[in-house]
Amino acid sequence: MLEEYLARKYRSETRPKAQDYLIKDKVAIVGIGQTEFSIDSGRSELQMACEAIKAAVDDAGLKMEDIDGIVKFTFDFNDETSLVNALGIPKLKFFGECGWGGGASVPTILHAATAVATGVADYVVCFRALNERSGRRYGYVPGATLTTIATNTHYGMNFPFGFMSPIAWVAMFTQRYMHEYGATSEQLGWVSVVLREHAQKNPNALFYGKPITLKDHQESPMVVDPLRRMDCCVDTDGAVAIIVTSAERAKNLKQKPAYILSVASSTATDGELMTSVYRKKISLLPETWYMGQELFRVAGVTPKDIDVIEFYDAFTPLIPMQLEELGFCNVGEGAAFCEGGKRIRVGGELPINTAGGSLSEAYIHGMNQISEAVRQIRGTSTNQVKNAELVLATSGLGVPTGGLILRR
Amino acid sequence: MPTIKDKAAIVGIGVTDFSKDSKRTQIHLACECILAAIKEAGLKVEDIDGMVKHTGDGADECRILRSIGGRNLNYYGECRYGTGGSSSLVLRAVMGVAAGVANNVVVYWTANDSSKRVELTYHVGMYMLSTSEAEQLSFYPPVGLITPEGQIGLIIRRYMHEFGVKDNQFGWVPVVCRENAAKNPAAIFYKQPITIDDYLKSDMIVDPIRALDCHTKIDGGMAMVVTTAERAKSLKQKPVYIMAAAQSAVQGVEMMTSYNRPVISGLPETSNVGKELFRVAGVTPKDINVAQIDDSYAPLVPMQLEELGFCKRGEGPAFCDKGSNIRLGGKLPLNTSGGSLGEGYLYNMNHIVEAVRQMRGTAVNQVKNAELALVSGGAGGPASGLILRR
Amino acid sequence: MAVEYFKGIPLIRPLIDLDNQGFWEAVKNHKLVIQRCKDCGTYVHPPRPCCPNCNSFKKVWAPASGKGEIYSYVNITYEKVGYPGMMCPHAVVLVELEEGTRLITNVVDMKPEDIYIGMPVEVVFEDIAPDLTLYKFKKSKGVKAKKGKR
Amino acid sequence: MIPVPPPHTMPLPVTHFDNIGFWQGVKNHGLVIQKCQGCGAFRHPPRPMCPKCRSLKYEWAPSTGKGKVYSWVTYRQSPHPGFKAPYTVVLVELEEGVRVVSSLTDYPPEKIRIGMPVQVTF
Repeated sequence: MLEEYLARKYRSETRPKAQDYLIKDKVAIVGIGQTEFSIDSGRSELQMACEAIKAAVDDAGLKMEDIDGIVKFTFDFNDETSLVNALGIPKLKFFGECGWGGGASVPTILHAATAVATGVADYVVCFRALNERSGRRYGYVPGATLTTIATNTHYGMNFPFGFMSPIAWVAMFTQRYMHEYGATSEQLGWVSVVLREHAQKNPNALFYGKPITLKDHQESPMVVDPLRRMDCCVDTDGAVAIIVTSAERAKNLKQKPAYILSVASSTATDGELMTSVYRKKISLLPETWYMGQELFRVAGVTPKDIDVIEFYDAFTPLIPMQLEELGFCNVGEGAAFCEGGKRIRVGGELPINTAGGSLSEAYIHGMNQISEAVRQIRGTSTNQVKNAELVLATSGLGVPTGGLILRR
Repeated sequence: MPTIKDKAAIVGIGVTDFSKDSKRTQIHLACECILAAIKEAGLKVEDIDGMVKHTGDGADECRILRSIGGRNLNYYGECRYGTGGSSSLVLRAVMGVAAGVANNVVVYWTANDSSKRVELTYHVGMYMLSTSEAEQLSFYPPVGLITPEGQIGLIIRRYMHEFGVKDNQFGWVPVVCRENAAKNPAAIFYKQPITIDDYLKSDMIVDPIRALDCHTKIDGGMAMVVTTAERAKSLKQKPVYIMAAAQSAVQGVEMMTSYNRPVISGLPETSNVGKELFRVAGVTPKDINVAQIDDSYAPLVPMQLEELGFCKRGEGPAFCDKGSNIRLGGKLPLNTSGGSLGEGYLYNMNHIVEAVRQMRGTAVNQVKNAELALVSGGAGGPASGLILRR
Repeated sequence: MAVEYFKGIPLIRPLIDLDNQGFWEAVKNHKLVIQRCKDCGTYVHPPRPCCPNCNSFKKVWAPASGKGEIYSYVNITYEKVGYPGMMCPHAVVLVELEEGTRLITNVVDMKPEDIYIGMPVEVVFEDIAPDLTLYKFKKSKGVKAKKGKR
Repeated sequence: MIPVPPPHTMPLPVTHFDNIGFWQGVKNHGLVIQKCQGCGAFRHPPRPMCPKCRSLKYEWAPSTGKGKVYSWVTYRQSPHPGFKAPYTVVLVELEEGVRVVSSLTDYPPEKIRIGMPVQVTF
């Protein structure tokens, strides 16, 4: 099945008809909320979630009683029952989760949007709350020790060889990407530099007040060769919540709505959690290509129409690879596209990650990219792109992924 | 107002054998039942563009896709909460096809609960607990409240106290379920009916819960294919339309341990699911011909019948008494395949599949001219349900 | 240079189930096998219940030549991203076998900086504990491996 | 779903940020209940936010320790090596209005009834 992807032949005729896609222009994001981003929140993940959701509800001008749906990351420790009880939500009509780590950020919006578009729920909250940096987990089993058996059979083929962290998994296909297309560490460095530059305008960013140069990137230590420390996002304590409702209801709410032009998700053949090493070709992101084809097909726009992109950027190589898969440049040209930073910074032809992204703002598993996309549409970003009309956001890579196009 | 009413249909079902030891992995069970469901529907593997699963299911959609050789999925999601999850998964599938995001969504559930050949999922790694799991482990096991029988027992005791129910009044539910299972060759208790005396003689595990009040853990897998009502017409099987699907969680909810709300003797989630189902479907409890009710613990069945509006509060045990209302030929035949008490415990998934068979007219214990079937799951926690029609 | 393991820290073990136990049993006997569909002959790794090509559930454990080439590799230089029981730096390589399937593995008798994509390698077995054998790869002196049917 | 903890003679409570105050109270032989500083409502089990007024401020208020049996079960078969069957688990409604799950000590299980007054011991 991968041949179809390698030939870049999308079988649109097998997809549901575009006019049957009920989400386009019918659903909007009306509230965003977040906690501060830090390296030690000093409180529980449940409290972080409550604070962010409360902030989003206030931002939308709603009452907690209005909320009747929750979509969460499977990886999030806060489950719906705890949130209902802690937040005092009277009742939920829709709840569920999206799997695959950071790949879940945009899919939470997709599932919330399908719920709203089909009349299953009215106001749905999507959120991510984590204490990834301080490791202040909510609960642990007393006396439990680290398991020494790989937790499932697939990991069982990787862990015994010390191949057990996301950075190593991403480095494995980055090595191949650099080998096949001649991408260099300096080119990846420019991604890091530009995003850090963007974070200087965002007081909420973890790296606010700490700009870097390409030299800093090149001198930062190798973590997993070929990736350096400054190729990696920064583990963060924080939470972000987003409220989705119908376009109709959105009109009467407090904020200018960010309408959903399209939202899509996709897996691809032979996919695994960042360890899809058994595919015919591993230097590509087929999930992102499939998702992009679907995203632009139902939106009825092309990559040329996009004004700003908020990429999921856990590691620098993921940005050039996404630029290629989504059709912003040709395959193998993504790294050159980013070189020098001129084209991807605010003021350039395609500004990306205007708040600093996961590399420089905070790593809330992609939810902060979505809230920044909403701010760009509202025109309230601290690093505003003038007249931004269409903003694209993506979710975790190398896993089943998602994409979202918002419009004013 | 947008609605999901009649927008989607179940067009294929696939089932593995039910056993005490499958001698297969969960992913194996998943591949088997999913391929069977796809084939039954008259579809091909590459037609599948959506999958929804239970969060705790060790067989994940990516590994299944790698095994069966699918293309890509454009819609995938998860839900947790045991029996309350099963109809939630169908709701998720309905949303996906109704919103035009996917064509054909597979809903599946596998379990190796009996043989304990259970596989961990990606997220259940190093003893990390979700907030509600941590909450439960904080307050209940340290005082000896360890098993779900005990946890739900506190709720059942209160129900008995408030409505004057005696502990031998729940016995007719297991008797009828085993009666149905005795005629179902796929059931774990095939040809093993019980009498009310067997029930009364069965061990009290956790007073007031008897051994025969409890479901039986099994190994097995089940899958179904959900597609649009439009596409369903041209497929191989007679479509079973999903009139309504709903889920609910209400303030104060915990899995089996919702002890801190004003009244604990009821099932407010089931009540809300019922209201939503009947509102969306535009029918009343009187119109339902056959019901598949969550019977993980027998006393929860009369409670659900009350909350769903089949009888008044407190009258559930009387409704089930002697079994005449709830057996085949009665007013509301229940759990016609045997349910969790007779067929086996597959988290209410078998209840949904049985409801589909009833609507197709192919059940082993077929209710004559059944036109509407109701499924209720998740009693004692977040709940969900379905109304299916021919 | 092979991977060195710290004494006192438990080794991390594979999770063996009914789908992959034939593979790990062979490894224990110092043999490398690949799951192969009995009906259509497709090689499949990692092991899974059915064939992605023809959906047959019948399969055999086909002996592998053990030869292949390095398809990609990383060097774990920062100890916190590796397993605490394994000494850093060490390389993790992705080997493409002659049969066309790939394996995540470690290398022996070579420095991380000498590894390159396309390097011909062959399998060796290392009994790192009485009850744990792992497959690893060393530089092969033979001709460059050819790609098989995938 | 819940990962199985390694065997202990007794299952220990899982403590975390939001309930540590409760278990510290118990350790000092005092029963404390989470009380919202915004609206004064009591709540249990402990959670970070008040479901009534959504305030994040709370205190650990001492409970009188008095209440009534709201519901009960008796384990006739032991589910855990740390507990010898038969034993009784009670759901107690405290005077403050919240309910806690506890064990019943020094009382024959056959005489227990709903509504019976009880008092906390440690």
